[in-house]
Parts: sequence; C-alpha cells; structure tokens
Amino acid sequence: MTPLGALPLSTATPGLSDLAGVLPELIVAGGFLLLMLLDLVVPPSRRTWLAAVSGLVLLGALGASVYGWYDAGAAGRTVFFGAVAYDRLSIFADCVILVTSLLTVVISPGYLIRRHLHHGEYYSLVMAATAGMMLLAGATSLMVIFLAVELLSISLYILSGFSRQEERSQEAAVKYLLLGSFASAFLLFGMALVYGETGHTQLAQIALAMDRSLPLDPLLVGGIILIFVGLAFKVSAAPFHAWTPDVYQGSPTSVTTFMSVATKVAAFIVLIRLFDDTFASYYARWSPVVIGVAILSMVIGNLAALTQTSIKRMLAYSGIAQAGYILIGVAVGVSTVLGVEGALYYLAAYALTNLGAFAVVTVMSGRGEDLDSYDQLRGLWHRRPYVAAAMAFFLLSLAGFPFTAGFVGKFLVFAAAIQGHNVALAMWGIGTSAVSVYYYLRVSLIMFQRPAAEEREYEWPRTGWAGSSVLAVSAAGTLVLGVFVVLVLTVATMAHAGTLPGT
Amino acid sequence: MLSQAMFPWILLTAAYLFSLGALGVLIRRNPLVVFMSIELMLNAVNLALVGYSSFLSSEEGQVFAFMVIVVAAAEVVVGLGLLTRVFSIGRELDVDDLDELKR
Amino acid sequence: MSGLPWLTAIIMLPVGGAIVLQAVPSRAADVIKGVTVAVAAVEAVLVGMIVYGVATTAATGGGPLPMHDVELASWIPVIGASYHVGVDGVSAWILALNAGLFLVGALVVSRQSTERMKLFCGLLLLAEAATTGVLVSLDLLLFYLFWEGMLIPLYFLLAFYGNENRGRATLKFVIYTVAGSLLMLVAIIYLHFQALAAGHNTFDLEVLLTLPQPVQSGVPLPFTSVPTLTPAMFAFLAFGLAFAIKMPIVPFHTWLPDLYESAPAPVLVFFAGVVGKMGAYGFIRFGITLFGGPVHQLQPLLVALAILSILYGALQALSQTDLKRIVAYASISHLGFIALGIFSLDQNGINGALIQIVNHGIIIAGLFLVVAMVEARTGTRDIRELGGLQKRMPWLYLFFLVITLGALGLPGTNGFVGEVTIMLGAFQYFWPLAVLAGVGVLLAGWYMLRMHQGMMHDVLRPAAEKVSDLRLREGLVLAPIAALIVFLGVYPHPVGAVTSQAVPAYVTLADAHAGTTVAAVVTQPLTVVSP
Amino acid sequence: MSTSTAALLAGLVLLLPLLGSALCGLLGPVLGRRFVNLAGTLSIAGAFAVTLVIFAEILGAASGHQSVTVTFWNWLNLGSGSNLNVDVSVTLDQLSVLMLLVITGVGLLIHVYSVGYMEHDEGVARFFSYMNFFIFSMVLLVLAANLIILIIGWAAVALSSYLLIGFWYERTSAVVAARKAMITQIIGDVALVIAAFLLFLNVRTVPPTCPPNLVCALPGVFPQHLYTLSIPQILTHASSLGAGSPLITLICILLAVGAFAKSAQFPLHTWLPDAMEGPTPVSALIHAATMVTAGVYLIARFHALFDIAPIAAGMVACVGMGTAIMAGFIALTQQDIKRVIAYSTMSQIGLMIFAVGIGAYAAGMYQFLLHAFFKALLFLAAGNVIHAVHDEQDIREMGGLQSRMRVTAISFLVGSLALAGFLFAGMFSKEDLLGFGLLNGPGTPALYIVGIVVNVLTGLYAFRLYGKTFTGEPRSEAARHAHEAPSVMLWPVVILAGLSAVAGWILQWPVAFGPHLINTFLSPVFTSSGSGPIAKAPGLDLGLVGFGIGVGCSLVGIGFGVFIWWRRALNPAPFFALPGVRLIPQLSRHKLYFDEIYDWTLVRPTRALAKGVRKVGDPVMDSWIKGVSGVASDFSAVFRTLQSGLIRDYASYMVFFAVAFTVAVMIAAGLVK
Repeated sequence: MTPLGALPLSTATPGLSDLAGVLPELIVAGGFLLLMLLDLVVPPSRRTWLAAVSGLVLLGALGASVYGWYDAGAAGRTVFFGAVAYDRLSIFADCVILVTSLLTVVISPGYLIRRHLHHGEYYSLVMAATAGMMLLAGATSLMVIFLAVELLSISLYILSGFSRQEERSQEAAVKYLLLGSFASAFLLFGMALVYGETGHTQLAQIALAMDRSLPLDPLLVGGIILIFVGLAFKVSAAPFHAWTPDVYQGSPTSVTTFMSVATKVAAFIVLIRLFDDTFASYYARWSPVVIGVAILSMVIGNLAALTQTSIKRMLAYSGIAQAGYILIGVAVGVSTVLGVEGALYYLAAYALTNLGAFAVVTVMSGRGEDLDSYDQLRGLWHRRPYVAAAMAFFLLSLAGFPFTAGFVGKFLVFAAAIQGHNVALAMWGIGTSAVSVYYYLRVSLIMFQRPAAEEREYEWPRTGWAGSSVLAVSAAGTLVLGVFVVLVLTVATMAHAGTLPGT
Repeated sequence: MLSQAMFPWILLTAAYLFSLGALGVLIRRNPLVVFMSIELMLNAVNLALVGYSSFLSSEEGQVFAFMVIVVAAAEVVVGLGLLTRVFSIGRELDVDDLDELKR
Repeated sequence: MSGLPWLTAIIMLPVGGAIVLQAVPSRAADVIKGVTVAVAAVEAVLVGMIVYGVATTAATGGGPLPMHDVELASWIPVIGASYHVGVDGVSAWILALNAGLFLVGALVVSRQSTERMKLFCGLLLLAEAATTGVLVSLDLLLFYLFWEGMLIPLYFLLAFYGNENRGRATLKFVIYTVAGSLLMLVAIIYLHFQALAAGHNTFDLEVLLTLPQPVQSGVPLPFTSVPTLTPAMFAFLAFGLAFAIKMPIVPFHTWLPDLYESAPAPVLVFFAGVVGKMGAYGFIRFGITLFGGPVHQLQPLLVALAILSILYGALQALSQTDLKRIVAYASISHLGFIALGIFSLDQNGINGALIQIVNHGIIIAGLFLVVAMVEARTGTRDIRELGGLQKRMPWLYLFFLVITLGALGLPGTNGFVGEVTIMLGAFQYFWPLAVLAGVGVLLAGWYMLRMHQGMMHDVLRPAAEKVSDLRLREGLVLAPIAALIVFLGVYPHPVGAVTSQAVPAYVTLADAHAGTTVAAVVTQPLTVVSP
Repeated sequence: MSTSTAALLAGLVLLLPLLGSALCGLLGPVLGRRFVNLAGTLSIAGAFAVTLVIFAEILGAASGHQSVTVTFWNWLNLGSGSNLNVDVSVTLDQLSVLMLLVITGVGLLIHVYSVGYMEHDEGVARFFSYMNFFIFSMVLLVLAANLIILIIGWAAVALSSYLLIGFWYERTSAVVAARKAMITQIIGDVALVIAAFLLFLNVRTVPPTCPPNLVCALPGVFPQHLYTLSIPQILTHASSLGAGSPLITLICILLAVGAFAKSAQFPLHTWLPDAMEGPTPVSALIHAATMVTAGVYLIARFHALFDIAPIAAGMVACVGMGTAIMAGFIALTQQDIKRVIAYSTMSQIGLMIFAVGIGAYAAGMYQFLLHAFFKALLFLAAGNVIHAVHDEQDIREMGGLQSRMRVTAISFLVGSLALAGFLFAGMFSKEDLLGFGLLNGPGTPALYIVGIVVNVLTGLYAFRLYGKTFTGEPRSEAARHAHEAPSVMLWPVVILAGLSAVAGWILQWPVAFGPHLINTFLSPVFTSSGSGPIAKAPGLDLGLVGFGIGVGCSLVGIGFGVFIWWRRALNPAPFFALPGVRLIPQLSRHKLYFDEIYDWTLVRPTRALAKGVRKVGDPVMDSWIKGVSGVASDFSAVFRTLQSGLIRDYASYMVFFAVAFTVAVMIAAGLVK
C-alpha cells in the first residue's frame, strides 16, 4: 500500500471547479453567516424576515443543486482531492434535505412566535445543520464524514435545547448531546480502525484497499461495525435508538420536524455510500448485522409505538420502524439493484410524509404547551377538517397504503428483499407493518371522534397560509410519489447509477 | 519515528483508554465527568490515529487527529454551555435526574 | 366496443366527479347530491354499454383470458409494472352490479342524516373508482393498488359516518384486511420474480398465465392431507387469505358483523353488495387461474370451509336479534354458497357463483335498505321490539316480501338461479356437499321467515305504533330492486350468457395447471390430486 | 292442436290469473271491494273458459297428437361446457288438462264463494290477489314441461299457500302455521332439486354400461349423456337409468319426498292441520282440492320413472296407505270442524298416493277429481257453518244446525256420503283403486285390508262430524241463532254437491263396470310410458266381490257413525274409559304426538345449537386475534420499560450491542476462537 494518498496533499490546491462542486453547501453555509449578521440588525418584531431570507437562501441552494444534477452529469466527480463527491447521489440527497429544511423554515415562525421562542439564531442554526447534512451526503472521506456529522449534530444539540424555559427541552438537549457525542466516539474509533487497516481516509481508496485486504482482517471488520453503530445511532435504528423518543418529545416540535427527517436522509445516504459501495467486498461480514438491526428496528419501533399516548413519541417510534424498513434496502443493496433504489425512494417518501405529520403537530401546537397527547387531538376533525384529513393521509402513508408514497417505498424494499432471496426479511417487514396499521389508524380515529361534552378541547391555532401551504405541499408530494411512481423512481435510479464507483 | 514493534501496544493502549472512557460514561453520574469520559474516548481515538499514521507513515491520520481535536473543542463549548444552563440553578449534578422523558 | 379507452373512462369518471364536487359550495346539498347521482348514473350507462358489448361481441384480448376493451400501457417500466385493464364475462356483470349499487347508494344519501355531505359523496365516488379499478385491472400490481387503495375511501366513510362504536369495527376491518393483503403483496412479488427468472419482467396476469408453473419441492407438512407446501402453495395461501378475509369465509369473518352493524345505509348498500364480492371475484380471476395446482390440492379444505360458512352463518342468523346482524350473518351464509360454487372448480359451480354474486348483491342491498327504513321509522333494530308493520306499511311489506323470498332462494326469484347452479356444481364435485348446502337452504328459509314475520306480522308493537308507509322516493329505490329480483328469477339468461362465455377458459386454466381432469378429481372425492 | 294455438292458450291460462292477481293487489286497495270481486273472479272464469277450449282441443286432436309442448323463452343456458340449458316450456296433454279443469273449475266456484265469505274482511284485495296468484302458480306447476319450471311452480304454490295461511297475520298461531308450512315445503323443494340433479347427470340415450349406482352421477364418466331437464325427454329416456337400479330408486324416493311434503303425507304431514288457520275458502281450494294433490300429480307425471323403480313405488304405496289410516284414526277425535276435514283430506290423499304407488295412476287421478268435488263441498259447507255460528270452529259448540240451515246440511250430508264412499262420488274412485290394489298392487292383500279398514274409519268420522255438527240440540247461543248463508255462498256449495252426487255415476255409467272414462281419457299418457299395469284396468275382473266388500265396510262405518253420534243409540265412552283402551283415544286426540316429537327432536335442538353457536362461535374465532394483540402489547410494555429515560441505560445498550455485534461477527467469521 502506498504510504501517501492518491494525491500528494502538499502540492495541489483546490480550484474553482472544486468550489462549484460544493456550490449548494457553500450557499447554505453563506446563508448561515449572513443570518447571524442579520440577526444583529433585524429588530425582534421583524424576525420573520430572517425566515424569509433563509427561505430564499435555501431556494437558491435548491436551484444550485438542480443545476448541479445536470452539471455533474451521470458520471459525477469528486472535488477537494476526493474528499467530497459531486455526483447525483449527493445531489439527490441535497434536494430532499433542502426541501425539508425549506418547509421547516416556512412553518417555524408561527410556531416559534406562539411558543415565545422566536430568536434569530434559530435560523442560522438550521442553516448550519442543513449545511452539515448536505456535506454528510456528499462526503467521500472519513474525515469529512466525521466533520459533517459533528456539524449537523452540534447545531441540533443547540436546537433541541432551544426552549430555554422548558425542563423537557433542556433534558432532551443534554441527552442528545451526551449520547450523540458518545456515539460519535464509536464512529470515530471505527473510522480510526478502518483508516489504520486500509491506510486511507478516502472511500475510493479504502474500497480498493479492502479488495486487497481479503482474506479477512479482524480489526477492519471491527471498524466497519463500529462505524455502522455510529451511523445507526444517527438514523435512530434500534438498538441504538433509545435517545430518539426522548429527544423528539422534548425538543421544540419544529426542530423535531426538521431533525426527524433531514438527519435521517443525510445519514442514510452516507450509510448507502459506505456499505453498499465502499464496504461491498465485506458484504458477507456486515450484512447479518444490518439485517439484524433492521429487524430489531421494525419490531421495537412498531411494538413500542403500539401503546403510546404521545403523538411525538409515537412518531418517534414510527421513525425508528421506518429506519428499519429503509435498512432492508441497505441490507440487500449490494446484491440487488432494487435495494438502493428502494431505499432512496423510501427516503424521499419518508421525508415528505413524516415532515407532513410533524408539521401538523407543529402547526396545531398552541400557545400553552406543545400539542402532544392523543387526547389533545380528539375532535380535531370537527374543528380543522382539512388539517385532520391531511394528518390522516400522512398516517395512511406511513402505514403504507396504496396511492400514497409510503406504499411504493415499502413495496420497493420488500421487493428488493425478496429479489435478494431474503423472504424472511420481507415477512418481518410485512408482519410489523400490519401491526403498525393499528396505531396509525388509532390516532386518526381519535381525531374523528367527537369530544365528550364536559371535557374542553385543546385550543388549536388557526392554520396560517404558511402552515396550510406546507401541509398542502407535503400532502401533494405524498400523493404524487404514491401515484406517479415513475417520476421519482427514475430519479432514484439515476442517482444510484450516478454514484461514484467505489464510494 | 516509533519502532514497528511498539505499534500494537499503542493500539492496545488506545483501546484501553477508549473502554475506560466508555466505562466512565456508564458508571459516573456527574454530567461533567461523563462529558470528560467522552472526551477521553475521543482522545483515545486520536492516539490510535496518530499511532497508525506513524505506523503507516501517512499524514492523513495526523490531519484527522487535529480535526478531531478541533471538533471536540467545539463540542465541548456547546456541551459545557448546555450543561451549565441545565444544572445551573440549585440542581445537583446527576444525569439520573434527567428522566422526565421516558417510556 | 370500439377502441376507445372505455375502462379508463369508467375509472376516471368518478374521480373527476369527486374533484368537481369540491368546487360546489357545501351549503348546496341538493346540487352536491345531484352531481353525485348524475355521475353515478352516467357511470352506470357507460358500464351498461360495456356489458352489452361484452355480451354481443367476441373477445378481442387475444390473451389466455377472453378479454374485451383491453388497454395496455407501460406504467413503471423499471419493475415491469403495466397499466393493463380489460373486462370479460367474469367481471362484466359484477361491474354492472357495482355501478348499479353505487347509483342506489348515491340515491339514498339523505341530507338530514349525513353531515359534510360533500365529503361523503366525494368519498363515495372515489370508492366507486377503486372498486371499478379492482374489477378491470389485469396487472397484479395495479390490481393490488386498487384492492388496497379501495380501503382508503372506505376507511374514511366508515370512520366518519355510522354509529358510536364504528371506530373499533373499522379498525378491526382495516387491520384484518391489510394483514391479509400484505401477504398477497409478498406473493405478487414472488410471482413477479418467478416471471423474471423465466425472462419476463412483468406483473401482467395474462403473461404470468402463459408461463409454465415452476415445479418446486416444498417443505413436508405431515399433519395435513397435503403432501408438501411448495412456494406456489404458499403463494396461493397468501392470495387465498386475502380473498377469504375480504369475502369473508368463516373463520375469517369476525370483522363483518360489527362493521355492518355500525355502518350507515348508503355505505352498506355497496359495501355488502360489491366490496364483499371482491374476494369471490379475486378467487375466480386470480386464485384458480394462477394456482391451479394448489387449488386442486386444497379443494377439500376449501369446500369444507365454504360449507362451514353456509351453516355457521345460517345458525348465527337464526339466533341473532339485531336486524343488521341477522342480515350480516345471512350474507356470510350466502357468500359460503358462492365460495362453494367457486371451489367446486366446475363450470356450473363457477357460473353459479358469478350469477349468485350479482343476485346476492341486489338482494343484500335491498335487505339493508329495508332495515334502514324500518330503523329510521321505529328507532329500533331489535326484532323483539318490532312486529305488525304490515298493517302500517303495506308497500314496504310487498317489497320486503320479494326481497326476503330472493334471500331464501325461492325458485322463481334470482336467489334460486345462483344457488341451484352452485349446488349442481358442488353435486358434481362431491354429491354430499349438495345435501349439506340443502340444509343451508332450509335454514335460510327459517331465519329469513323469522326475520320477515318478526318485523311484519303479529300484533302491532308499540315501537311500530305510528309509523308511516314508504315515501315515493324510497319506493322508487326499492321497486327496481324487487323487480330485478323477480325478473332475473324468471329470465336469468342474460347473466348466464355473459358469464358462461368466459368461465370455460378459467376452468381450463385451473385444470391445466392441476394436470388433472375434473372426472379424475371427482371419481375419488376428498382425495388429494398432486400436480 | 297446433303449437301456436297451444302457446296462445297456455299463455292465456297462465296470464289471466296473474293479471287478476296484479290488478287486485295493486289497484284493489284503491278501486275498492266491488272491483276486486269482479277482477278476482272474472280472471279465474276466463282461465276456466280457456281451459275448456284446451280440453275441447285435446279431445278433438288425433290420437298421438294430443300432447303438445311449447317453449316460451330460454331460462338459462350455460353453454357447451356445463350443458345446463333450461327452457321455459309447457306441455298440454290429458293429464295437465284434467288438472287444469279442476284447478280453474273448482277454483272458480271457490272464488265466487269467497266473495261472500270475505265480505266483511278489509283485506279482501290482498285475499283475491293471493288466491289468483295461487291459481297461476298451480297452473304453472301442472303445465311445466321442464323440471326447473316445475320446481318454480312448485315453490310458487308453496308461497301462495304460505301467504294465505298467514292471511290473518295478526294471529300468532296463523303466522307460526304459515312458517311451518313453508319450511316443510322447502324440504320438499330441496329433495326435488337433488332429484333433478341426478336426472340431469344421468339420463342418457342408451342404458348405462356401468353397474348403475351413484358413481353414474359423476359427469363425463359415461358418454351419450343428454344433460336434459325437459320432462318429456326424461320420460322418454327413463329406461336409461336402469330398471330397479339404486339410482332410479334414489331418484324416485327424492321425488316422492317432494310429493309427500306437498301432499301432507307421513312424515311431512304435520303442517296441514295447522294450515286450517287460513280462511275457509283457502282450505277448500288449496288444502283440499288442488295444491295438496300436486304430489299425486307429480308421481303420476313421472310414472315412467316409478314404473321401473318397484322399491320406491312400493314405499310410496305403503306411505300412502299408512298416512290414510293414521289420518283417519286421528280424525276420529278432533273437535275443530276444519281440522277433522283436514285429516280426512290427508287420509283421502293417502289413498291417492297409494294408488299411484301401485301404478294405478288413472285410478289415482280419478280419486283426485272426485275428491276435489266433495272435499271442496265439505269445506265450503263447513265455511257456511262457521259463518253462521260467528267464527266458532269447535263442534262441541254446535249441533242442531240441520233445521236451521237446511241446504247446507243436505249438501254436507251428500259430501259426507261421498267421502265415506256410499252412493256418491267416493264410492267409485275409492273402490276402483282399492280393487286395483287387491288385484295387482304389490304387497296385497295386506294393503287392501288396511284400505277397507280406512273405509270403516272414514264412515265413522264422516258421520261423527255430521252428527255432532248438524243433529241433536244446539250446544251454544251462536248455534241456536244460526242462519243460512247468503246465496252467493250457497250456490257454489249446491253445485259442488250436485257434482259430487252425479260425477261418479256419469263417469262410470256408460261403461258399467269397465274402465271408467277418466281411465280411457288418460290412458294415452300412461301407456306412452311403455309400462301398462293400467292396461289391466279394474273392470268386471275386479268382480262385485271386492266392490261389495269395500262398500260394505263403508256402510259399517257409516252405520256405526249414525248410531253413535246421530241417533245416539250407543255410547262408546265407557268402553274407551277402560284402563288398557284409554290410551287409544288419547293417542288420537294428540295426533300421535307428532308435533311434540318433531319439536323435541328437530326444532329445539336446532334452536339450542344456534344459541350455542351465537354464544361461543365468534369469540372462539376471535380468540387468536386477541392472543396476538395481547402478545404485541406485552412486548410493547417490555420495550417501554427498557426506555427508562436514564442516559446511562441508553449508553449501556449501545455499548452492549456494539460489543455483541462485533463479537458475533468475529465468531461467525472464525476470526476469534
């Protein structure tokens, strides 16, 4: 093995084309700085402008990504000496992440104002986290991966503790902080082992080295598994999920909305990069672990959600279960084409649907405490029919009913599992999603009930234009992904095809 | 330049420190100590990185180690800020008190 | 009919109607209802033309099934899913029933009893689109999409409207159904990859039917008469479970009585009339064609379950006191007859099953309407509190009498046509079955008369003191139903002519894959014929 | 006659009553009583007229061309693969026209009578609508040329009987009786349907090459299947079922079960007495003259099958005779005037069934014809009585009506004599079939001896009824102030009395002791079956002996009856009070406990079973769902307790699983020993 990397670090300096490769990330990062400065000058009463600005920034980044889709082309390339990928996989992820954070930013002001949390740094932190996620999605070097993970995590630590007065928010923040850094320690140790055993931090070279390193190298295997543990924590897959329900419940709902979706997307992209490409030659070693984690996530997530009485916790557990379904795709992603495509489709579908579901909770959270317990939903249908209908639709999609995005995602990953001759895995998925129908529908049935005469309803705020538009967009997206499958599926296929070899 | 023979010991030391840190997280109840244990784990990794880098005589490991140090510093800043705010007013330093969110 | 995309039209028309409805202001209830009825009526006319076309022209599909009005387009090329629809003798009359019953359902929607009528009607139309889709789709994935998608409008209809404990019933129904159909999804995917292995990237039923059925060795299953459980057997069980739950066949029926008890009349009309028949339809269209071997292996078990449904439903109906529950269990018993006809795997049986699907759809709709009208007047569904209504409501009595006779399968009503043909088929498979079915007929006479007389005869009960007879609107809904019951009883030819032009193909497929002849099956009844 | 005329006539005779029914039912309530009376009766009158035309046509037709079959439309055709192809077709021949004559003729009289009888009932429109519908269905039954159509008619008859029994629907007893009748009929229908299946699957152009047994019922096993349900075809190819084979026996038994259900023969007889809950004209028309004799018609129609199924035929004969004597025995002690007549009907029909059972088809039809006259007469007269004593039916509350309603009394007397078989109608038909039984029925002379015992019983209960009703002193106020019925109710009675008096003589006179006219009229139908026991018709070879014995026994019965209940010359009460003997009248009074037995062996067990199923059925089938959900929620609880909220717990999970996974993989890879 060569002592140095493919490129001598000392000689080369990054050029403009490298900057172009990370244009969306740059825009968002710039937005981060810009917003911090603006926050100093914008009077507190005008902070909604910040939301507007960040929205514009995100739109710009989105535009840049779309441009990048064509600019990078089917082949794609790496920038910064192979540290960051500029390929369709990362851009696909960028788009999804940007859309989710855009929608988050749109619903945030109303919620924050109601909860008296409307501080300027919120938006800059969202920007930072978004930048981190996009970087993570594009990272093709262990260093960058670690950097990105920490960037998004640290911003999210702060965001989850954003409600200073609230005990729960604080607790959530601490839990997230301690457990998160604990997990990143594992991730890091795994990276160290992989680096040490292969001599590289760039995925492409690691892949090559791995092919050479066969027959097995125990430390390498250990490293792979530790990396998986670290990332499994980020995608909140069981048994590394324990933080999820607490943090989701404690954090301000708009933050939960954001991190429950975007983080997962970014982390899954890097999972797919690492395990379905870089570590492919060690498939036989890690696939049992991934499959086991997938099954555990589906079982624990769904069963624990079964008896919840808190919407946010229920959605958290359902998120754990969804991670399990996506992991099915990852687990069979090496042996089948459909695996990765299914996972990508599922990510897009999950992003829109889950964001919609959480957005409903955000939009409906009143001045007092967050909308959380099931009872606070009772009768929503009679006061806010459209919101209730949208929520029911999102829940149906999460449960995987046809004509919704959720169905297509589930179908694709199950198909992948069966194609990968792993019918058992598919059956686990089938069984658990049959269970999941119960708690999803139970919630919507509560919304349709009439509240008893004596008990007072929760005061749901009006759905402003922002809230309703977000709900409309995500509902429409869920429907489109459910009916016009071919659109996004083609994109996912192209994204998978466009993944840089070896990374 | 370390001699190749010493390398496994370096690695073992790193692993030992890492486990020590993990153990600290598991058994200590003072959030600050817990946080320190995590830092210990990170630094154990740094040790491994540096050891590897010299063993392979590739600089990437050292760069990585520097990056880890920086990131860890950032993390500490945020972390300590959070911890101080949470455990500020008349609350004894015990992570087990944070169990309002559960089930 | 000509090359126009008629089937797409009848799927899309209700959807369009539902969308148009959203433009109508919620206050204009009459307009809403008018639009709904108009759409349903146009749909019915279109379907009528299609059925006429099927009856009068030769099949143009060219596939293994005698299909008409076929449309084939690529849908998700990556996984080879296609938009493939067609109609044949099996589905034609069920389509007609579907359209007719939705029209009735739209007619009986009443302003005072349903809040948010716009939503209700919209969901009604969406449900119609979904059921239509189920009946015409020939691509397994498309079929599954409609089959499962049907649940969404149904779920909202059942969850929004109906009596107080509708929630539990709906939940039970949906979960039960989903559990079954998810298994079917696995089986569908399995078939897809079977085809892929054979070089066809497809979900297309007609393509799958042309492929040779793979002969796989299965795990031995000592405790049944079935020699082995091959993957094909598993796949059939997955399909069969989904259909059996939807139908439902005892012992998978327990969701039905609660649901029927809590559901509102306009929903029940088509739910009991059509949705309940989808399972039977699925068995004919997919079950026996794709899985000839397993079907023949499991035939004894299947007919046993059918008989069980007949007798169990009948006994339950005999001892229930809630009118809706009586009707619910009665329909379980009748569906048992349909299942018996299908699983006799005999042309008479399957024709009979198809005829009975149509006829029973008409009858059950009538029964639920009558129950609803009586409940609306007397405020009770308890048969012990009712009686003597004939004195107050002679017209209702007349219609109800005809419907009752249809339900107990009196010769001369349409109920008889299907039952006698089914019994003939069962008789040909294994003659004691016909005798057992005969017991079912006898019990049917008993419980239907118990219900009819309990409501209509005897001295006038206080609950029925000052009720009024049918209003014209109600009469105009019931009269055609009663008329059809009699007409199809004395002239079932139109139905039989259409069904019988398709059924031979299905029986041939089933037997071809079973590798046995009917005679061979029936000469040693209740012995397993291995493929 | 040509097919077109046949179609026209058959169509008319079917449509007129149907039209009448529709008019009465739909317009009756609006247009009122007079319209109903007119429409209801005129439609039947029209049908009767058409029937006469058909009769004339058939008499006029050249021999061999008297039977015409016409097809109206195709009922159901399931194509070549299934071979089920049913036409709506009817046959006009001697047998059906004879039935038609009685149905429409007697029917007309009874309709006229009903005008008077229902005068004060507000449900008159419904009544006539039902009655007309009954005539229609009965006509359909006898004309049907296809088993399915016959079954449809069969069921339609049952339906109208059900409707009419429960006509006074506010009486619980009537409602229950109606349901009982209907369900019994359904048993018969099912039997017929299964018989139809067997015929459909087995009738072939050639005799079976296999040992004829049930296996022959399986399709495709043998070639040359006709797969037909058309009655003429079945009769033509009856022999292909194999004479005396188990198959033909089974078929005939099933047919017979259908016939028994309809004709109230043992063991399906219990519905008939309860059916007397209906208005009296109904009892006269449906439960005496026409419907209950449909069973006789069925067996006569399928004579070709019964001819080659001696075992089944023998069973039929025994059941018929058994029912005859059983019913006669029960009739002796009944106190309800209508029930007595009902049991006598049962008994007389038993004789008809016996006749067709032993192959004396013509004799059976002869008895059917005459019985229709005198039994309708008895019922209508009884109706007059009931009317006169204000709807009192218990003969213990009557008596002495002879002087108060003379015409009715005389007609009733004529009827009783005809029934008992002396001088009038009954004498000829009954002795005819008994004599036939004596000569060439199976199981004779045993059955013959039972038959003459039946004669004695008949005489006894006939005159017990007459005596207790019309003679002696009135035993109630109502009876004391009884008045003769209005003329509209009298005329039919008188006409029927006349018919009962002379019909027998007319039909028998021209041929003295030769085969009677009915026999000669029907002979083509029955000889066409190729088996002709009827050819040895009862005539001189019967000899005055059998005839004399029969009439003698009738006279004995009549005599005793007159002495005991009219002249009150001797009183049997002390004899029947004797310890051992006491049981006999008790058995008779409780109708041999049939209702109780059925209640305890069939009805109650079924009800209990149903209740049990309701109690345990669904819970049991739901139990596994409950189990699954229970397990699920248990697991849920476990996972939620693990979610302790303690950071250190969560961290330990991570450590544990991280280590566990690593170690597991290492071991799996064989990297650590």
